[in-house]
Amino acid sequence: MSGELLQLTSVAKSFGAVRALKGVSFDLKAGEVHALLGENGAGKSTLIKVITGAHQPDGGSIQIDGKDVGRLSPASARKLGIACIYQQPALFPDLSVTENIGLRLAQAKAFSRVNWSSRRQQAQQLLQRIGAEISPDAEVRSLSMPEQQLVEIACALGAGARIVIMDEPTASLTQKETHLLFAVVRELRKNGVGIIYISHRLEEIFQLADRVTVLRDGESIGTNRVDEMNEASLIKLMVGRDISAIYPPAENAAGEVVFSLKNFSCTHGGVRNVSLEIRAGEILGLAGLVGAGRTELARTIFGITPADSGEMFLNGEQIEINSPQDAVTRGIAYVPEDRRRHGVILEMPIAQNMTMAIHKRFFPGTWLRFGAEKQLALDYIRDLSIKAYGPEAPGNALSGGNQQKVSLARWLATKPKVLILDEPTQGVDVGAKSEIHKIIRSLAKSGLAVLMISSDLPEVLGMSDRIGVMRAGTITSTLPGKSDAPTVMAAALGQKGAGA
Amino acid sequence: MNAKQPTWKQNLFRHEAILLVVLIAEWIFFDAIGRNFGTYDNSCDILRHSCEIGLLALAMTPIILTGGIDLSVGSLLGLCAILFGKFWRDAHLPIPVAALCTLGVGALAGGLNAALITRLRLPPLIVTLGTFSLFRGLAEAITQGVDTFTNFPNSFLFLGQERWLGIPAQAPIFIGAVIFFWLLVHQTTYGRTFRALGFAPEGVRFAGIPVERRIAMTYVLAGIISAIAAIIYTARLGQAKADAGNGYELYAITAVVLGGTSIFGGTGSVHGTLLGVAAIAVLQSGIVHALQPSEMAGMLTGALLILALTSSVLPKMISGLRARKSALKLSKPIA
Amino acid sequence: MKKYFRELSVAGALGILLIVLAILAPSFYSPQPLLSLAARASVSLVVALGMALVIIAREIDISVGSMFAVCSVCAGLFAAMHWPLALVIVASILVGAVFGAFNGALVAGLGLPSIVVTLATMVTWQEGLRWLRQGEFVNLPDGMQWFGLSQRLGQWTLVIGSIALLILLALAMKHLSIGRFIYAVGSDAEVARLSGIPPKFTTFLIFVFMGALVGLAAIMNIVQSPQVDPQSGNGLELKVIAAVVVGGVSISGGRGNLWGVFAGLLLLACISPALTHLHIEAYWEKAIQGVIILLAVVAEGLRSRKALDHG
Amino acid sequence: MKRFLSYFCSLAVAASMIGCGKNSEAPAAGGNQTSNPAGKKLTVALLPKSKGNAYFISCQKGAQKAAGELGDELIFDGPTGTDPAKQNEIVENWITLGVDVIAAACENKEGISTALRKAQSKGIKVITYDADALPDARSFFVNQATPQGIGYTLMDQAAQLCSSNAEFAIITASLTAANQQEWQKFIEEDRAKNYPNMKLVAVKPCDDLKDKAQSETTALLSTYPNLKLVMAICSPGVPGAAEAVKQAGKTGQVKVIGLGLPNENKIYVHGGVTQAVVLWNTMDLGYLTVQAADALARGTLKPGDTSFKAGSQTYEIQGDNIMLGKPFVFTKDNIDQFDF
Repeated sequence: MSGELLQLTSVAKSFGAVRALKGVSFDLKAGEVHALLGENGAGKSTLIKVITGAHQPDGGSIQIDGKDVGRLSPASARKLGIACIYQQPALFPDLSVTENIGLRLAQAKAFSRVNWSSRRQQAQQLLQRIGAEISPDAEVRSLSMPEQQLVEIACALGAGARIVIMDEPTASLTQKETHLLFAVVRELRKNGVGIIYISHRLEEIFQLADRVTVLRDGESIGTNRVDEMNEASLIKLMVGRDISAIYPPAENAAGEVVFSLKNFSCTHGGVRNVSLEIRAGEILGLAGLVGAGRTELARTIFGITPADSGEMFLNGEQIEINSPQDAVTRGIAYVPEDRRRHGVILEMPIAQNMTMAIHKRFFPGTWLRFGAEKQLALDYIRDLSIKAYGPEAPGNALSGGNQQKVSLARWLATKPKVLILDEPTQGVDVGAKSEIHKIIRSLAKSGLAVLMISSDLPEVLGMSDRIGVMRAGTITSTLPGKSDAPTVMAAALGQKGAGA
Repeated sequence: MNAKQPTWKQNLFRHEAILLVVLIAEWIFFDAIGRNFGTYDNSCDILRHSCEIGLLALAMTPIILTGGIDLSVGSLLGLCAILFGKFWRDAHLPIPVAALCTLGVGALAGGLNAALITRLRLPPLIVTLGTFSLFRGLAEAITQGVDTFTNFPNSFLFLGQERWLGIPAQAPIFIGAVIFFWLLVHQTTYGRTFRALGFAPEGVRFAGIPVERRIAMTYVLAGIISAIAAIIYTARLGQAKADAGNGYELYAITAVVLGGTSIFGGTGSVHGTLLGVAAIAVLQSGIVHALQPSEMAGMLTGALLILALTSSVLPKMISGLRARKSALKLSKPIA
Repeated sequence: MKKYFRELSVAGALGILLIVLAILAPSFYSPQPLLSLAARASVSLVVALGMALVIIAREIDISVGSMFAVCSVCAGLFAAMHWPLALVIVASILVGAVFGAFNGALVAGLGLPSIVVTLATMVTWQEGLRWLRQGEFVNLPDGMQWFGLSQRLGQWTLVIGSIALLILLALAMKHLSIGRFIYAVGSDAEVARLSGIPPKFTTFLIFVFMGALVGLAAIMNIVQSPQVDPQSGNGLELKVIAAVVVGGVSISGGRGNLWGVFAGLLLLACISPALTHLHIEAYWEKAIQGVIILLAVVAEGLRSRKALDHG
Repeated sequence: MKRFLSYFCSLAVAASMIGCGKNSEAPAAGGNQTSNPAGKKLTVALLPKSKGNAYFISCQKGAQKAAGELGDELIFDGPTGTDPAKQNEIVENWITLGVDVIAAACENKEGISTALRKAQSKGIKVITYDADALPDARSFFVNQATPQGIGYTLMDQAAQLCSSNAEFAIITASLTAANQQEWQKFIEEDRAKNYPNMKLVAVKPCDDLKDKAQSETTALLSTYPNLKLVMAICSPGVPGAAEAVKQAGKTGQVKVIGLGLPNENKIYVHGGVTQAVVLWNTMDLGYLTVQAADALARGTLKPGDTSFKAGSQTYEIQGDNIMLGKPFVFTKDNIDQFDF
């Protein structure tokens, strides 16, 4: 167990105009858990993709066992014993669990024979080892998100990897599954495997990790032994300033109730009788783990998966929403979580993206008004200080933060009464992040009712006037905006009485 | 910053420019070696001959823009042609009424495609492959193959065979369709939605736009246009038979793709399609005037198609590499 | 059961058709004609198998008809030059493979959409062949028909051969990793790349294989008569694509299996003779085919939609 | 920018399609040349029903011969696809191209006639061969055999070959082919008149594909066990049907006759599978057609003539039909004398 298992020196990577990694150095010893910490968009995922060979770095070197490996391809990375559990499971939806595991573990030799029985056994064992009750024959598309996560973990285990990367593996796991996972991780460590562990849950890092490296803004802020650190110091490292400082002050302009739900459910959407109220000028933060049903709730409100029971009120009047069209006409706006797939149409100019939701109103008789559109775009580019070379710029020429602003602009253009934000700052660099926060706050000031979903705990705490915590498809508790992290997290994890 | 020009538009521009050059080159070439090619008469013939396929290609453009495809237009042309004949001869309807009924049939047939594709979320390729057989089959079943409709009144044949104000009588309809589709695709929110659908159907749904209705619209339109094409076709040939429009769907798709519309949807243009149609039509006529066997036309069309595709890929590859390099240099102003 | 719903439903439809025939037109089951029918069907089966792989890998090849014609004529000419039978067979397969490789290179190499590429090659080969051969029949030497065997034996060879190929491929798809690669690439090419499977290589390989199979099918076709009709292969592409789709292979890749394709092909191959035996006029054939295709996909559509609604 | 471009493109296309080119001289050209005295080199355009069809290839051979003797320029081109409108397009192209004579074998009587009339109005002489157009659309029809002649010959052959109450089936090119339908009409007429007890059990299309003809026949044979004869009235159909009969092991029991080329059928005729192939000498047909076309354009062949001398042979003219002679029946004994 001597020396570095993995050694990265000043690795750089850019996407178009965005510089995801600005020369990061990082090392991993055999038999240690090295936590990688950083806000969304700090460059963690990119770093991982570089290590797994999914991305080719633009600069820097990668050494394994002190040997320079040059350009890594996914295949060669696997041969070198690198396995990764991605945030979104990278599995074949059409194939069975056994096959997925098999394909991942077998060497890519085109004409070798597939031994199904052994593959099946192997799959079974691996799944048992992490205590997952999944049939090896199930088609992956039929599995839930956390189940797919577990399959991923099983793959990594089976690969007998010497370097295992876990990108927020517990994000969508239940407590039981999480504990099993920790056991697995510890076992791996015992066997001299090096583990790169990425998580937003500081408590996990203190339970599990030996060392922690903090990334910020594509740069490594420093590596420390975990036992020399505490939450506060870590957070300080992560965000570079004290939390309270970076969020615009929340003055509760408690207007009258604009929007409210009563026993609002969408069974196959996974939303169970939710009740909530949002006042004019108020930001209601929605905390909870991934898979707690927050996005599902938003989509149900917005009419993508229409509700099957419960009531919805807008300005006191009961309304029904069966499609996004209804929502838009009612003045409900939804800035979706998956910016690249739902928020912005990357190939189209940002001007066209901004008017996408107001075709009816903005283009009377469906005739396009290019001049007016350009003007509108220019206004938003100015107001939201979007960094782009013009209304003509296609979405994919913008950085994540600016894409998010475009997506925001699209919905501001609809002059909404209720604004639903789903992970508004996910994958956004720190600069743009605080700008977006300011925008949200000023919108609230202007009398909008804002519902803000976020997995980024500091954000929820910093922005919200009130915090709703969701678990298993319903709002379990509503806390005041000034609550502290442990309380919220406890509520999210469903630990009774913790903190509060 | 050298990312100043959006590349997708760049390619579009490039492609249509290239195609225009090709077209002009064809024209000059055949005018040089072909007998009486560049004459006004011949130009009119080229226009007349490309009307039906031109119409189908126009209708196909929005469909392909949305990332769909319609293999049934040719068969539908056949079905509409013979039904038009039946309405006129057997149901004794006056020509205009018969024509209207035919349009109705076209719309219905298009609606069938649309319903299967949007309601049941079936892949357009398969659905229209099925209706491709179905429509042709119905046409043959109704006429039992033998029945041929002919002896249409001259007033009607005028539409297909005579000149009006010096241009082929069917040209105004075609030009009308061109204008309609150009405005639809390039000047209205519909066209914009079609593109968006081609790029990211989910994204469009999240923008509160009725996706199904828009998609359905393109197929119904295609149905109606096929019906119009069927009527013009009947007028041009002076007969309606179950084999009308055999294989037209492939000509139309070829023209659209040659015109620079991506088969995956999103990018493309009506004027591109128009250029595509023209390039093929000129080629076919030119080959005959150059006294070359007409097989040549087919082979050259195929070759042209492959060239067009590759020419649209290579610049992307290059610009991709360039972007990668430039990113390193110009990151300062961004961060 | 649920997993193979589609395959079974097609097989069921085929079964019903066969039963109807057994009751209304037992003459359908007279052995010799049935064998001839099988021998003819085995040709399209071979092509359909290739097409199935192509479609499972989320591509499509509509140039098979033209390739088929080209291979037939080439093989015919080679045979007419009195090349030994084995050599002719190999040559035909090679010719097919080369044409397939051309498609493959454009699709996998340059990343062009397969439907357009093969549309272009389809037209080009077709017209080229007609231009060169003027549709002239190629007369084959005596040794060629039925591989020089007796007719009965020859036909059995074809049928058994194609079935053997079916079984082999089905096994390969299940038990060779390349087979799983094909499913993987069709299911999600990017994930395939991440798990170290070479998508481009796989795609290329499939097109080459498709071509080779077409070459083989061409041989299997020309040995059934003493002359080669250069028109043969017209419309083959639609025939096999229809069979593959009816057989339950998803046009969006990743799903379906060869047994379903087998059932689908038999179903479509039986329609035309069935119509004859049931004394139904020929002009209904196309319409009935269309309806069958639509029914097949609609069934699938309704089912997947139900699944979808159940979350 | 982009919008400007699109306007530009649309305009350019419109322009290039309307053709800013020179003014039409095509019809004039056609007109002048036809009025020219003999001795001038003429352009004869020969239109087959479809390309890649052995039948018309052999016609072309004959046509070539004639053109060579007359010193005319011969254009031979036709539709390559299944699109019935193609013939019209080619003819219309020839009109602007300025040919002197068009000789057409018509796929669609009414369809093609519109184009041929147009040609005549532009002063281009038109004759038809193989399959006629509407009478007003051409000056002469080179009649290799009237549909009646063909129909009756086939039916009589059939009757000779099997008993007076036999069942027989027909293989056609396609359900939509005009001339095939006409032949069937006369076959049926002859049957009704002279062989009322013979029974036509089925008509199957083979899409002009030998393979399909083969499988259709196979099905027919098992469906109608006491089928006595298969009559294939399209050239790929005959060998196809014959092969099927041979494979069904019914050689001799089930007779095969049809319209086809000697070369494609020799094996079967010798093998005793095919009893008779009815056809005319296609080379002569091509030869006569071009001769007649040339003469018509030079004015040496005028309506009202009762005979026409082509090369060494003289052909009878009935009305506006130049008769090639009776359809020819190829059998074991004579088939080897022909090579086309």
